[in-house]
Amino acid sequence: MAELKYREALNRALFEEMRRDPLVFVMGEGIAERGGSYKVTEGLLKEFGPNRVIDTPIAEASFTGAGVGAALIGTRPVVEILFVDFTTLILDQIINQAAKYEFMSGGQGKVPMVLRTQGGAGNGLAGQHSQSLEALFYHIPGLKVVMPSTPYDALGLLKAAIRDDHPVIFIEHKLLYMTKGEVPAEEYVVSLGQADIKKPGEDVTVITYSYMTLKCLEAAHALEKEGIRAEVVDLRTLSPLDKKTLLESVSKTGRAVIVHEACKRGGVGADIAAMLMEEAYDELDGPVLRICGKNTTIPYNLELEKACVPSVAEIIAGVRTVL
Amino acid sequence: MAELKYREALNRALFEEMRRDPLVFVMGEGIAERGGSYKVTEGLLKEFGPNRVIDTPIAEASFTGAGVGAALIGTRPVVEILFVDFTTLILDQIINQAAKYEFMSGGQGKVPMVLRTQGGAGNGLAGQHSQSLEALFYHIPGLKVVMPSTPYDALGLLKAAIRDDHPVIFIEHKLLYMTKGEVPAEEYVVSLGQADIKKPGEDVTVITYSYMTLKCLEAAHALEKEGIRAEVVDLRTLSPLDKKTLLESVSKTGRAVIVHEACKRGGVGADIAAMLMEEAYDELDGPVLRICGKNTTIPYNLELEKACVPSVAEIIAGVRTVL
Amino acid sequence: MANQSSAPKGAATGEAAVDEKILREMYRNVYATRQFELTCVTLYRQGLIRGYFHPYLGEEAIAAGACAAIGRDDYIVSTHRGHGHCISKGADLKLMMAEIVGRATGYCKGRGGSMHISSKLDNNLGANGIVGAGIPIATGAGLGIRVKGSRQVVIAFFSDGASNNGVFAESINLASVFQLPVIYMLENNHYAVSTPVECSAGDCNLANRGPAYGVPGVCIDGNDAEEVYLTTKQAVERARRGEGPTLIEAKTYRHGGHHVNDPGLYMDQEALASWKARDPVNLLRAKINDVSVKQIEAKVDAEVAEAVEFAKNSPEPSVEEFLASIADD
Amino acid sequence: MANQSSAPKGAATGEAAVDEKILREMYRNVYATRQFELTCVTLYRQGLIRGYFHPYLGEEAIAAGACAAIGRDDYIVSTHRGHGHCISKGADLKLMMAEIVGRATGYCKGRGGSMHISSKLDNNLGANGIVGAGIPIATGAGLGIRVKGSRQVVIAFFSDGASNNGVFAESINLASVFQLPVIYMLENNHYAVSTPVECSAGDCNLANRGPAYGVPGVCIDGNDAEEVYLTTKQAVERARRGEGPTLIEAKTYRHGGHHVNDPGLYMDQEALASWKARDPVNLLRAKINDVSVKQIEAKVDAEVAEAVEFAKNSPEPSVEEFLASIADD
Ligand SMILES: Cc1ncc(C[n+]2csc(CCOP(=O)(O)OP(=O)(O)O)c2C)c(N)n1
Ligand SMILES: Cc1ncc(C[n+]2csc(CCOP(=O)(O)OP(=O)(O)O)c2C)c(N)n1
Ligand SMILES: [Mg+2]
Ligand SMILES: [Mg+2]
Repeated sequence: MAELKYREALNRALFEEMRRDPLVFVMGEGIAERGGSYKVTEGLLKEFGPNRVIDTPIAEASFTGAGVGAALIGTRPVVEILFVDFTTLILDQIINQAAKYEFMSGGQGKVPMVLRTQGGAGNGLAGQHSQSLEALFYHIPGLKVVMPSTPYDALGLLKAAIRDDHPVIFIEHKLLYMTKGEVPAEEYVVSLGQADIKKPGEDVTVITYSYMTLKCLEAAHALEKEGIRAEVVDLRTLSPLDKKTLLESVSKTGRAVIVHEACKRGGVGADIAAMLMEEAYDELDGPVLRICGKNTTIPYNLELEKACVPSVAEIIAGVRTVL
Repeated sequence: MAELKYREALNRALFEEMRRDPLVFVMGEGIAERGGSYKVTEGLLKEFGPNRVIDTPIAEASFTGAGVGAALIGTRPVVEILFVDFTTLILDQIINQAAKYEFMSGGQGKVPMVLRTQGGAGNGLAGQHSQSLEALFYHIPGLKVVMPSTPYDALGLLKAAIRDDHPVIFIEHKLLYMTKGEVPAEEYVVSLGQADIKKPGEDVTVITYSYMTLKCLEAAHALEKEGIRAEVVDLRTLSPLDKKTLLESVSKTGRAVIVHEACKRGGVGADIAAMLMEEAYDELDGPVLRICGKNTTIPYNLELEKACVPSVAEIIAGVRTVL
Repeated sequence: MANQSSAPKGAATGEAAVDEKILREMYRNVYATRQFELTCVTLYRQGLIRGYFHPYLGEEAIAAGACAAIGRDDYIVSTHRGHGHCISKGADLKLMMAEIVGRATGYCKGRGGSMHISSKLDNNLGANGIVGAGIPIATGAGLGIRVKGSRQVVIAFFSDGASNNGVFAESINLASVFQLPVIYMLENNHYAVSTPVECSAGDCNLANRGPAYGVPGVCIDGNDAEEVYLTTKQAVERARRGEGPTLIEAKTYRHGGHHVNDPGLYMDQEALASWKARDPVNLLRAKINDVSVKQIEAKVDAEVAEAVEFAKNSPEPSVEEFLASIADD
Repeated sequence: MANQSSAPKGAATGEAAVDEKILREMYRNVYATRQFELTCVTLYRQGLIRGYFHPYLGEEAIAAGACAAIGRDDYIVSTHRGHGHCISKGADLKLMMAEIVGRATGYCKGRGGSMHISSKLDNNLGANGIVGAGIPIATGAGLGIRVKGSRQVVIAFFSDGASNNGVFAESINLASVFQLPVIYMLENNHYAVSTPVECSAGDCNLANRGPAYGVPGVCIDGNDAEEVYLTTKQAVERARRGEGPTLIEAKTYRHGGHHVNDPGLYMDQEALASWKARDPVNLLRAKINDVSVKQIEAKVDAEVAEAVEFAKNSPEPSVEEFLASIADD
């Protein structure tokens, strides 16, 4: 076991997969020479050369489309979009092309592409660099959506995503890159579609993912001191959703709180809440509570920004209300 | 009262608003000379001339962005995107620009733009011309989302949308254009944000919008014969959501079914179900049921296509299960 | 400055004459496309084909000429008006027709239809319902070729309307920067639905868009299969030498409306007549001996008839199987 | 073909000398921008400015020259590197600084910050965090002008990186087709973050992209405010005559990294030095008499100092009010 930063774990995953399979290549803005804005692609250029570590012009729609084309002929592109906010520029290529090709071609072709991007608020980057847009991808059949919260998961899930034969939207969080965690020295993969119980508990299920996992754990540990045993389930993969783990947890605890940073209205939490109600109504002792980002554009001012995203205090207070 | 087709009602709304306000103009592909693929803009060129009825090249991102710019300087563009599927090309301009400008400028500027588009399955148009993507807009703060089901609503809501000072996503349905309905001869407006009870009932609330309203009414009338009195609530505006009408209806009936054509996973129905559970848990006698489109790309073959979208029979069966 | 379409000046003029075998192959493809499309019009009228069908009538020489200049192993990316590309790249007319009629035996199992037809075996990466969307996909195939280190090339087919979409400019610039083996085949049929190219392009001589991005742009007669072939061949050789992309603007004209239900009354009737007088099928037929022509036509006629029979006799896809296949979604 | 940046050949050479008043106005703006940016760097280091801050250092002459050629009633659209545009269009430095420091008194009430600064009173439609996104917005302002029937014009500022995004090509084509009164001011500072223009553009003489869309393209020295002014003036007159858009490529060079935290070590140090030797502030200062220079500088220095005080003494926006304002969302 070594301690790695989240961004180092992602970097290791890329190294390992590019060594394993010469058809894997990475492409994005400033990812080669400069190693990426968050250093996730650092060192790749030196080892793999400019044919497989490709700096692009600011032409997101087309280099993402190029990823689709490259995937269709059997290579395995890992395309980086600097901010999830900029994925608004590439949704045709993701929604109408990558997600649908296999289906519309009757299975003749596949799109084994990973779209790596990064989202979330937290550094005063304002409205166009702070969003959490996973719900846009979650709604689209044919896409997998992965949002790891720890270095361990980031490494194992990125490797799984690269090996997956379908388009995977892999969303990192800007506040996670510098967080640290234990990662085994030997190779491993974390299968897509499996939630992880980050803290077991009996009284209430707290369902979350990405950076909010850290806040939920903090809240859960605080609650533990009051004797409230919260189970924190980190989805890790949003789509396909690990219903089984969720339903098992909820049938044990009888109470569920969903926490995410994305806006509440139409967020992924709504779908999970609706699903739990449909499939575990009798198991539940009360309504599922959503603690989510405010329905607003993220403001620049740091205090305002902070007010838009669930805090540990809000999570603690929320959990208390469902007990 | 005259009977108008849905598309004629929309056309009248455009005529009336363009006559009323010389700053209103329309722009899109083939909307001038040709009058639009669904004839909604027919005749406008003749009366208002090419400065206000503008045919564009196939450059959706930019002419939508141009709509934003034109709105910022005080004109009132109505931009047409032929299929909601193609809005994937303009989401930066909608999500990062139109929706956020007023907020990010601290209220200095406004974007009084209407984006008219059209969605839904039903004519064998296959995966890229049959989607229901309202959830993508519903999730974004700063956007209003309108989806009328009748000629009356279409006319009144389009007028309200054009007069609104905020960006409005106005989504028509391809199977509605030829449907007919009563429309008063005198001018009227239907305020945004108000649901409409299309059929009152006591036993169960069926919440729906757009083309599915017709199917729900058909189902409700069939159920009526068995003595089941369903209340059909047509949302008309998805965002802002008319929670009040929904909560009132649900507290009367104690049961709710949500029906939409969009994919179930992450659809707007999830948010409404979650909201009802949060805000009317004690009023409800059981879980809210969602009857939605299948989580799949829409196939070309007509029989397969039909299987993807809720049918009247499915709605009837679904309603029975919650009673 | 008047924005007028100038006459093409082909790069290929004065080139060596084209091999008889190639001429016959191209004729097979223009004729097959013509017959296939006319048949589809009939089937559409009979209600057997649904959705959108955009005939390639009048433009057959472009696909035929371009595909004759590449091998089966090379890739193409097609458009919503894609039957001609599919046929010229070698597709089986039976599987095509079955797809277009929506049957389980079609290339896409009836899930794609005309607008999404593809044939993987021929390295046809497929048609697209989103105008322009195939252009970056083709560019990416070029990039993938570089990653794989193979000697393949890609032809991206698209029309004048698509060239106004941002993905065209982005893609040709990408291909230029990366020197990708992609041939951008701009089928300038003078219309995007009802919008004439003069009203949609600031400079409607679209080959001029190549040099702006460091890419050679050449304008040719798209109704002359031979010229298309020779020009493409040069571009292909250039691409295989690693010298990068070429933009070819092949001028042509639709022989009717935008899709099967559009009478196209807005079209310039004089221009239409003059282009029809230079029908690509006739032009090419005149270059081949009568015996070959008859042989080819007879063979194609039989193939098309067989394709129709095959499609009609093929089963509809099973709704149950379909629902089962998406159940876990 | 080597893809090399050629020397600008200004359209304005040999033009009439620029009025002294204009020179002073421009000098006020280049100097104010310089001082404002240097001050922001300091405030950033002190932690008073957060998020991204992209200094306009080295490029001041472009905004100053371009804005001197239009009136207050005319529009501009800015970029992520937008302080210079904002200042040259007439913004109040106090309200700017308050915004950049995130205070309630700022132009955007502290909600926008550096990357989203706008000043409606000056018809500055604002900066943008999405590279290229302002280009269609500017184009739309041009369209709106046509709808309103006014004689205004619009200047769209953007840089080399943005010109590779599809919205640039789409927009300039739209403006060409509609003959809109828009000046596309391409600030070619040779870099998009760390990517040199030679590596991102198939032809890095970006003015060449105009003619491909029927738009005149002219390449000028962006460090020479006079040349920028004169060229813009011609383009503005053309636009007001209804003759449509112009693309101006103003070559320049960033005086440091991409943003305040980027040391820019990847930059070509030789080129940087030679561009710095032609510092736009110095170049313009040399054209104005010393008395005026001193007056202007003293006034600006006081204004900048006042802006800092104003910002520091301004209240933070109220969290409660903010939450109340979004409560019904
Ligand atoms: C992005 C997008 N916008 C609009 C359409 C609707 N549409 C389908 S075909 C077409 C015209 C395309 O013109 P062109 O590229 O010249 O191709 P052609 O039909 O001439 O082959 C349009 C506007 C679409 N399918 N996709
Ligand atoms: C669409 C988009 N892609 C990427 C970015 C990240 N980014 C911010 S500035 C920048 C470089 C822009 O280069 P250029 O257009 O030349 O402007 P300059 O910084 O030189 O003024 C990039 C890539 C962004 N903000 N928006
Ligand atoms: Mg065309
Ligand atoms: Mg630059």
